[in-house]
Amino acid sequence: MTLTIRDLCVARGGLPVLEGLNFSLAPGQALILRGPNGSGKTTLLRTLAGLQPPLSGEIIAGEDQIAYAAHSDGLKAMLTVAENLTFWADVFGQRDIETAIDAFSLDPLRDRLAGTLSAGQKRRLGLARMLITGRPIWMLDEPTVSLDVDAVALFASAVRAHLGAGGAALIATHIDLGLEAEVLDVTPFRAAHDARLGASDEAFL
Amino acid sequence: MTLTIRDLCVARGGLPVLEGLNFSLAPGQALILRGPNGSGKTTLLRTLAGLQPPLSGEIIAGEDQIAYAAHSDGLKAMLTVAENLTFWADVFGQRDIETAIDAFSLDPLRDRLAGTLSAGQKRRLGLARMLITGRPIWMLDEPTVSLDVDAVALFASAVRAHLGAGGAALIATHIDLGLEAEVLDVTPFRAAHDARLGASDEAFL
Amino acid sequence: MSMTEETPIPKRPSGFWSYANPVKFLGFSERVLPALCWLSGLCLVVGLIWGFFFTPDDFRQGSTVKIIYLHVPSALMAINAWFMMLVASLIWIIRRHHVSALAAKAAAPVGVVMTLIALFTGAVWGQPMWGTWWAWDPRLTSFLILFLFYLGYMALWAAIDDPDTAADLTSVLCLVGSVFAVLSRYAVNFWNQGLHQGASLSLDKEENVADVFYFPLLVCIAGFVLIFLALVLYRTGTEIRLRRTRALQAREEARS
Amino acid sequence: MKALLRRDLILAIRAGGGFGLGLAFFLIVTVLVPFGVGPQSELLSRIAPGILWLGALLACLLSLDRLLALDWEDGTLDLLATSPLPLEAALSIKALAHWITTGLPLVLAAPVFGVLLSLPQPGYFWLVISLVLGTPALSVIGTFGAALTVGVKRGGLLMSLLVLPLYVPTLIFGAEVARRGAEGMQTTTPLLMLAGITLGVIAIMPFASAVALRVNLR
Amino acid sequence: MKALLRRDLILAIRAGGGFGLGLAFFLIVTVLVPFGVGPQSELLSRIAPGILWLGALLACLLSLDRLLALDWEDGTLDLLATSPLPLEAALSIKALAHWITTGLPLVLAAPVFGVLLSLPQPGYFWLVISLVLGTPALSVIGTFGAALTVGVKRGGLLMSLLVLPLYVPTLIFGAEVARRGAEGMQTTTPLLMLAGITLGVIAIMPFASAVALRVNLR
Amino acid sequence: MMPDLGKYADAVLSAYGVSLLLLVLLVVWTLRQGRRARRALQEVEKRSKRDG
Ligand code: HEM
Ligand SMILES: Nc1ncnc2c1ncn2[C@@H]1O[C@H](COP(=O)(O)OP(=O)(O)OP(=O)(O)O)[C@@H](O)[C@H]1O
Ligand SMILES: Nc1ncnc2c1ncn2[C@@H]1O[C@H](COP(=O)(O)OP(=O)(O)OP(=O)(O)O)[C@@H](O)[C@H]1O
Ligand SMILES: [Mg+2]
Ligand SMILES: [Mg+2]
Repeated sequence: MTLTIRDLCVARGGLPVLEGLNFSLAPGQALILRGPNGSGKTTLLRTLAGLQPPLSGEIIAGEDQIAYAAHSDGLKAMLTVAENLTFWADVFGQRDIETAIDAFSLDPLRDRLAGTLSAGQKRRLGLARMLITGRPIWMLDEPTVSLDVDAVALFASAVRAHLGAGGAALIATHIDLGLEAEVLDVTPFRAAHDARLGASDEAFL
Repeated sequence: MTLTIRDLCVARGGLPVLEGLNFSLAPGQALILRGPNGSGKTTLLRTLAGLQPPLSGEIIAGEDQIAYAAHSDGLKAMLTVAENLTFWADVFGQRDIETAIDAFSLDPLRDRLAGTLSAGQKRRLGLARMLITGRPIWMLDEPTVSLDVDAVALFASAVRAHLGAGGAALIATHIDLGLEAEVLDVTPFRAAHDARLGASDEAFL
Repeated sequence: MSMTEETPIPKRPSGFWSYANPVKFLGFSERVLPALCWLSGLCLVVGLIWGFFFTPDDFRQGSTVKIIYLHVPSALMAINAWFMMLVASLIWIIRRHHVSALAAKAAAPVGVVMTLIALFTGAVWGQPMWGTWWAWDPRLTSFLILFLFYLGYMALWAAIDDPDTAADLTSVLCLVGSVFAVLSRYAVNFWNQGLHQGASLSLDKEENVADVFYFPLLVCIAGFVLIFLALVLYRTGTEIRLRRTRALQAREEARS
Repeated sequence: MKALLRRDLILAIRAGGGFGLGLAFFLIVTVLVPFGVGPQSELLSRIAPGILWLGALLACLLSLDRLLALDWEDGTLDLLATSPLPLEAALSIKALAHWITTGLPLVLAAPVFGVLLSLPQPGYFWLVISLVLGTPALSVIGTFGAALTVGVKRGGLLMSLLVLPLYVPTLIFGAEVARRGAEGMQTTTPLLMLAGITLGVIAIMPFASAVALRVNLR
Repeated sequence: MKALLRRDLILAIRAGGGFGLGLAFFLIVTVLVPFGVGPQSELLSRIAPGILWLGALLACLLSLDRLLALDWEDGTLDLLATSPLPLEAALSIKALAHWITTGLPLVLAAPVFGVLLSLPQPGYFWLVISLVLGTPALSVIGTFGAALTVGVKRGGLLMSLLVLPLYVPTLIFGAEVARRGAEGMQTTTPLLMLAGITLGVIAIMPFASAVALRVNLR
Repeated sequence: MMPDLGKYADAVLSAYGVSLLLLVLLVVWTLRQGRRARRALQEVEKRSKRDG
């Protein structure tokens, strides 16, 4: 269940943005990704989630282990909070949505259409989806955007519970989450652009 | 140029969310709006910007004084950074986009299509737009979302410069901006829901 | 430990596939292009002048037979250009050689122009022969559909920024489109039996056009084939240069 | 899989009457044709089968636009691609949902619209048969077009351009069945061809769509 | 104002050939009609003026979809509404940009498509005249439809539904001019009516659109 | 010199004229594109050599 990354190089728009990444993520471990704007955190997470191929290097993880939460939450404005969660539960072959609703205190909003939620409430719903996937490795891209202090605390305790149950989490963020976790600053891994270019452009240099 | 609010009540989805608001914003002053998720900050800002009518109360401000920056930035993915700014400059009858580009160090990105920017770079571009409006009162809804530490500092100094030049700013945020400004917590003004209903429903009671 | 030590160094491609290397391709095209240009120009000039000035009128069609020297070669090339794009797309999908994807991209505008010429000369020919500019004859109709496929293919290339994504998607479109083009041909045949001429180049002597028309026609066909090749080679070179410029600029930007 | 189908149907109903709108467009095209070509009923009855098929096709096409676009914009497709559901299956389901919300109502309503265009008597049966057999192909081919253009801004029109030539064989055989039916001629051959196209397309297209979508998600 | 026009045109060109695509749709509708109704040129030439007008109308309609939707989705409309530009002016400009990118190419291409449908000789002149006079009305009315439905999910089809009835008078008079022209009859009356509709609509519609848009922004 | 085209002169001449025009346009457009690409590439290459 451990996620291992060997000598990974990831690219966006045909240009490598991060290279020489080596780390692994064991059960019970959380890793915080830091780095200035545009350093490639989102790109890295998308690559690990399997949404785009790496330029080179290896990603070793079991099948169907990773749950990914992006900037946009994939919520349907015209479905209620409960319906949104039920849908994802079905897709991931799970039954129980109550744990997730409780964890992010969504109960009062249960029957509201997702489109009428405020920014922070939407985000809470998006995070609750992670609990529902039942997958051990979470990849979270700036999860606490627009959350207030209480909601950040809820989130932190949800992550802690997940880690306690043997899960793992990789979180890209700019602010302090109040989690005791290792921090990986991606700045040193920013691709030296003259060394090599994207696989697709390389042929032309 | 002072913005004065008297006994304002704002509503969303036909339900009042904040009521009894009284404050004013003088030139050179910044006011930070705080409040938990869903307390009505976004609703208040949209009302003040004139995008929706207040339920009751008065908003006293000059014509064409307010510039508003919402969660979404109104950027065109298919225009470059410079073209996006030039467009808004033309709309607001301004000429100079260089100040804005410098203030948010967008120069290296100047000719990139906005669609290829990272989350934080997009946000910087969205904020640069405020400088271009040339309007004295800024309304900013969670401006620092996805910004890294350096960018937050850039933003803070841009706001400070704006205040120094006699502008004013109303900022809704959950995190600390490093600005020395008054804070208005909207929690005490949350509407008591049983007391009264939205204007449109009231007629049926 | 670095990547290169672990993975076996790929064998240098040799023979035909070596031209999948952009630089090598550029060198090759630079060498053959002048000859190709002269040859195609020569064939076109000789064929068209021969056809236009030195062939007799047909006893039924009068002087309109002269249109055949433009119509038939361009119609042939319109189809063959699509076929070439299909092959190039397959090569890109299977072996991922960039030159091949770019060659497909470069061929499309040439193909459209050929299709347009065929359609226009056909229409102009149709007016005296059939009394109408356009009839929904199967051959003509399937050409119109081919034209639409070309347009869609080019529009898709133009709509996508990332060159590799564009290459992948247009290749898939080209494959699927080819299948549907064949299907359409059958459907259209079923829908309307037509007015149009049968094959004139078949080896069956009975059906063949007379020799006086036949030889200049062959020269013209050769001319069209050669100019197609020349244009595609040149345009592929242009596409490669554009990609290289893009790559270099991106590197510059990234360094600064 | 069932969950995805259910969700798509609910969304189609809630989000401004998905069921009704394809139909409404069909209705309006049918209604506008007499305004365009004039009211002579003998002329109308000759072009009726063709126009009805064309209207159904355009109604299908117009509703394709948002088949994947909405899910793309709010990130659902990213999340679906990382879910246990194979993308091929997800796309087949989406095509099915599209057919249920668009194709099926069109089939049911077509006879009524036939009356508006004075379709000859024997034509009704064959019109319905041909639409039942043909519209699934339209949805599946449309899904392919949507998958090709999902990331593209202004994808709607580009998609029409890409999809319409692909619709040609289905349209020809479908309209041919309806036309021959209306004129009381043999319909077996075009009917078999139509069925063949639909089956082939249902079997193969989802794979092509999934390939295209994966490229677009990259 | 000029800035908005310029931006809209640039976007139309950059975002996948805005100029070409409305045209392509028109082409394709014209091409599909014979597949539907059969290839007899005598039949085609009778319905040609009506079908050409209908095709132009549908091409306009399809491209309306994104006239405001994109600007709505990314928040540009909110920002424009708080800018010094009056919303009425902004909407007129957007309608103008839409006409330049869609209506104008349609007018220029219509004669070529007339050939495909064997339009009778005298019809070409009147077809072009009627389209020149009529398509601006289509863009302006369409902008109103877009403003009405801008906040609505799946607005595309709903908008078609709302806009098409509004298009009926323009279509009737436009197609009538083209038809009478093709048959060599008098065209003065419908031509005057068409011109009247267009002028009236240009003068009044932007105000209605601005009202609708303001409500939707609320 | 000019062959007698009879009553079809219009048809034949316009077919030749338009086809050749289309071909020439295609060639000219191709050449211009090619030249421009070549020049742009040379510029970038010069710059990248200078910057090392
Ligand atoms: C718009 C009208 C027309 C179009 C689109 C058109 C298209 C074509 C096509 C696609 C071919 C096939 C080339 C090949 O596969 O070898 C062809 C060949 C030919 N066309 Fe046309 N055609 C048109 C009108 C005409 C007319 C009016 C005539 C003469 C009366 C004509 C005479 C021929 C001849 C003689 C051939 C050579 C047949 C062969 O070599 O296969 N075409 N045309
Ligand atoms: N098409 C493209 N061409 C060139 N560069 C691109 C393209 N698309 C993205 N980039 C660049 O890739 C880099 C990585 O972007 P990414 O979104 O991964 O950053 P990030 O670390 O998530 O930043 P943020 O904290 O702002 O979200 C950015 O510098 C971005 O500008
Ligand atoms: N259609 C609706 N019906 C009922 N309540 C609604 C509707 N739309 C919004 N609301 C509620 O109005 C309240 C105010 O929302 P608003 O977006 O202004 O909050 P906010 O302070 O900006 O929150 P955040 O910090 O999360 O952005 C929220 O509680 C929201 O759930
Ligand atoms: Mg990011
Ligand atoms: Mg808010």
